[in-house]
Amino acid sequence: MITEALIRQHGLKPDEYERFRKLIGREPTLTELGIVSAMWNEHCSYKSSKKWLRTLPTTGPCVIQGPGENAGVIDIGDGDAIVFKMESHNHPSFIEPYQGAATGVGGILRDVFTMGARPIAALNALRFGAPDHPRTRRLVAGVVAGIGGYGNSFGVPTVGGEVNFHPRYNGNILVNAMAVGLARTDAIFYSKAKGVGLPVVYLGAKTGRDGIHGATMASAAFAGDAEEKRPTVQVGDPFTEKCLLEACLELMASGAVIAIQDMGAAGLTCSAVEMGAKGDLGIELELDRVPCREDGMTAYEMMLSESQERMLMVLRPEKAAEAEAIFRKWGLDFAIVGHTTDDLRFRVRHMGEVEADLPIKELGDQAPEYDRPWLKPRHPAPLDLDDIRPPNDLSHAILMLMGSPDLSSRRWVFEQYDHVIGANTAQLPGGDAAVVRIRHDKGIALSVDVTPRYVEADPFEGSKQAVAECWRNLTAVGALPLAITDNLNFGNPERPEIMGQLVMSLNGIGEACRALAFPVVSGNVSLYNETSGISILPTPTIGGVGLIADLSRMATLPFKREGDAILLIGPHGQHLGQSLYLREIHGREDGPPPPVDLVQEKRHGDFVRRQIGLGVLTAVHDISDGGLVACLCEMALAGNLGCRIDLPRAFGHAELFGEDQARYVATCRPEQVEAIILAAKAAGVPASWIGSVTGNAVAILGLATVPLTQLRSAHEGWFPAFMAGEI
Amino acid sequence: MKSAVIVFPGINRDRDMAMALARFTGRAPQMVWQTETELAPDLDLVVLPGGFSYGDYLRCGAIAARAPVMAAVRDAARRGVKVLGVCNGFQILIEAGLLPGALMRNASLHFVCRRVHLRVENNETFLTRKLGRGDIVQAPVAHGDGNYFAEPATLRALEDEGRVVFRYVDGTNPNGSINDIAGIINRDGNVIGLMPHPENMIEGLHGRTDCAPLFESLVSA
Amino acid sequence: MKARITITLKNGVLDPQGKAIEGALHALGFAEVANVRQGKLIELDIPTADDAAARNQLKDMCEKLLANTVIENYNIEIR
Amino acid sequence: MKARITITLKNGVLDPQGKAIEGALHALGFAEVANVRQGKLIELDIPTADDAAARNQLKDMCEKLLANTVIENYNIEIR
Ligand SMILES: Nc1ncnc2c1ncn2[C@@H]1O[C@H](COP(=O)(O)OP(=O)(O)O)[C@@H](O)[C@H]1O
Ligand SMILES: [Mg+2]
Repeated sequence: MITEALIRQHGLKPDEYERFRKLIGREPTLTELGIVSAMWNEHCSYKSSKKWLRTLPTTGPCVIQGPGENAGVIDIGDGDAIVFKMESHNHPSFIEPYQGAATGVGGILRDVFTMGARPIAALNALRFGAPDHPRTRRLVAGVVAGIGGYGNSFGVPTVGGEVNFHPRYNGNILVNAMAVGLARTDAIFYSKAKGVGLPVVYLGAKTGRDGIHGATMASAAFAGDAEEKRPTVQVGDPFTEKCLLEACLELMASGAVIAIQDMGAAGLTCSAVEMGAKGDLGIELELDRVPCREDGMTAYEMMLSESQERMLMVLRPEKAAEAEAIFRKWGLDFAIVGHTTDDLRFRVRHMGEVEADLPIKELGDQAPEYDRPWLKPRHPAPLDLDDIRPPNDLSHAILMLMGSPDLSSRRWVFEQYDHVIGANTAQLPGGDAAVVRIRHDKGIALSVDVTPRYVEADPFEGSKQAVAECWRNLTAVGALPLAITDNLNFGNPERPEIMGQLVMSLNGIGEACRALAFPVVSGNVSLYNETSGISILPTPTIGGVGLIADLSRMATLPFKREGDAILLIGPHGQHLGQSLYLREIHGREDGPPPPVDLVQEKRHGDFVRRQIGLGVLTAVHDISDGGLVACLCEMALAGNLGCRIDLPRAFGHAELFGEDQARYVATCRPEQVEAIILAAKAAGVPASWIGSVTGNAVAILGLATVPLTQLRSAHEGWFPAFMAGEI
Repeated sequence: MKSAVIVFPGINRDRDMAMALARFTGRAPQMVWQTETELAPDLDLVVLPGGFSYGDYLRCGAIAARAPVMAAVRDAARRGVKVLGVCNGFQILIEAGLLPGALMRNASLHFVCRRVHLRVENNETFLTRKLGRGDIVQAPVAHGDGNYFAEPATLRALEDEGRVVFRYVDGTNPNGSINDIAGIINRDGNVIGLMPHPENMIEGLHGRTDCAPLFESLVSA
Repeated sequence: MKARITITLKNGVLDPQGKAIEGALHALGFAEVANVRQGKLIELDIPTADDAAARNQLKDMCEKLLANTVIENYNIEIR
Repeated sequence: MKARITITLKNGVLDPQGKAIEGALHALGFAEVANVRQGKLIELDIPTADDAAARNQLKDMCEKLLANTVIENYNIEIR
């Protein structure tokens, strides 16, 4: 008997339930209610965001597969394809940081190798609450250990990421994981089922009561013995996932696979429905054949279990035996649990009963879709530069900035990730973008970026900026940016002001992607990141992939040689609104974010990439958080070489710390300066000599001198001290 | 020279090692699955690569050390075939009793991936003959259980008999291992285990090539 | 006094270690072994003669640090 | 029957985990806790009614796999 309470516990709105009841013309069974609640929830159906996701540019010369599959696929030439996607595991990571983050990594790796790609790199974007919030330290420790624990054991290099702290994440941390895989363009696998009467095969780990959503609390009452049936946290098993990867790739090579879909959210339900609906086929499941880890599991539990390391496939019948042998070799379960039908029904049998019999299209690709009301965000008042006094001790301000939570070194984090496995890592964490070799001289560059304080202040400009910064980071290592994945983390879309952030953010992403020829090929939306009325900073994380044709020409950011000239490419800074300097030194988070002129961004970036290609630049770094000064400090620390910066006397803190966009710092041999500045002028790009690489301090003439030793201890010191509880 | 790389489920640096061996020996190594009970009779070198065999569950290397193929590896070692264990491979050799001591949890309790400095303590081994005694090379480590331990008697024997091959120096000991031990060799001089990953520092792409001489030593041996 | 705390995974929580150990035991010929689960054991000295007081302190330690009560149960023995 | 195997580090073998846990407990204000050691707990079912036979089998499992007798002691309980 389906009560209103039960409907509520399943997260269905009364009208949604009505719609469903009409659709099937009767009261659903509990299992059917569970199935529809899984298929029609925000996570699987994208009902609030779909309308706006459609506005994103998703095509381009390099795009093989855009949004709609487990991951996006792009062509990088020579028959090589890059398969990549980013996904969030925010809530589970807040409940149980280690397992939540670990299973997040496991899930996104599966999305990538489900398509026939061997994962070659992983990245992650993490947002935590204020450092002084009582939960933060424990969450950081658990999440970082979980990401490393899974990726290291699975055997993928974790090559990059982001970590930010802000009180607005106190009650909702963000764990966004990105995986990147390498496949052959002629051997990509899809989830669309083909052919009637073919076996549907279950592969991988056994099914337990892991992560069945809160609703089972209620349903357990039906099953009796609540304690035993309590839904449990999903635990990751990277060992099984590694075996699953090898078994899947072996199986795909054998030609047995017609369609394949990993079991992620609402495992068996989502995967089966997606395969059928996409292929315009029905699916019939025999739950008695599902390998279970626990006794007495109900149909409801099996359909909603989120046990990890599982796959569903449609196989060529004649190859079933061969397929089974491969999975046994890897110690994995293999069971034929159903078959495809031509009646477009999703039928589920268990112990002789039909537990569910539903129209598959309406569950899947024809799920409900909303056009939620939204409010255009107000533009922040411009900042009055005159009421910001420059610090009287600039050197001290620089040390404070470089040792601040958001700008300090992330070594404590990335040293817990194996970033060299694979023997192809060409640029370690700490650079503008990670670089991984594909083969010979060909490599790809990877970066994840977003500056949530910008997006909060202006969702449209801030989201343009996220895309632009990702594009800039790829450019700064010499890569040609190709495509992105995105992970949209927002609050409750039923609130018009939040929906407004989402809409404007997607407009901004779309505009930037079009202007920079940087299409979106995959992504994920995480909404309702909100606790007791306080929602997170809007955080549309952008994960970009770029191509480096000749790794011998790759650029890196450390200062290389005493005497090298330092050039500023792009205009001098003047915008302090929402800058890190304003927040860390003046304790103010206000003003508009730096505006993004996409035409200028492209012009300047293309120029820098060309110069890198010519091999005349000895170091390159883009200017972002902390402005020119932070950029110089990072280049100096990385190269263990100081610099002498000679700016016009008139310059003040806006020139030093402004976060104006489309800017880079580059170094070259002194004799090259003239030629480069001329080339820049010809290309319509501002470029100016600002100083030289020299000594063992960052010296800004007449303003500040900071010895590298002091700078290093400030920069390297914060994270370990924080984690040790000394701060 | 003819080499084989032993593969257990969960091993994940097998490809790195195969690439490195192919690069220096000029031929791809045989990849041998853990259920094999025999190795090719004419092998010069058997490598147990790094990774997380059986997920490092129970104890690192414990389950792999009891896999069928290990009887054949023991046999080869007895016949004098050179055996090299890297990281998880080192842990497996210890669990299999082919090398003494134990590898425990890093003192920091954290997995650690960074470059360390190694001093060559013994350059008369099949892995170090192309290096000088006292030479210092850099190499990456990537492990959570590299904290070498041995009871006093064993430790004394290792030190007195010059069977410590590599020692962490310049304060780069990443795991708290006793006497800064990073790698050791057996009495017969044909079985070596070490925690660092030489296969990840042999070409320009890796930033440095410090570990190329280790592979050149293998080949010349 | 000496205390001994055993920490075990809650019922139904996946135990990859136990699974792997069971597999290894089977491979070694202990074919009938079943339901292998791995847990933690923590032994420590706590300088109080008062049983009840000790028990409370230990409970506190488990809740605050030793056990991850989201997925683990703990049990305290004093001797 | 059900068996329970506890595996502990031999005296003199350093125990980084135990040390770290002790440090953390002190930091949490449990200042007097001392000699913290961490071990393993393995529980399993073994289908024999014969106590002695079971014990032998379990001893065998410990020697062959479950314990690393270079650094660990084991103890078998049957119930
Ligand atoms: N923000 C987004 N931008 C572009 N594509 C998206 C976005 N969010 C989701 N998608 C696409 O929608 C499909 C379903 O997303 P998701 O449910 O996260 O995939 P999965 O079920 O494999 O986890 C995927 O192809 C994904 O790439
Ligand atoms: Mg998926």
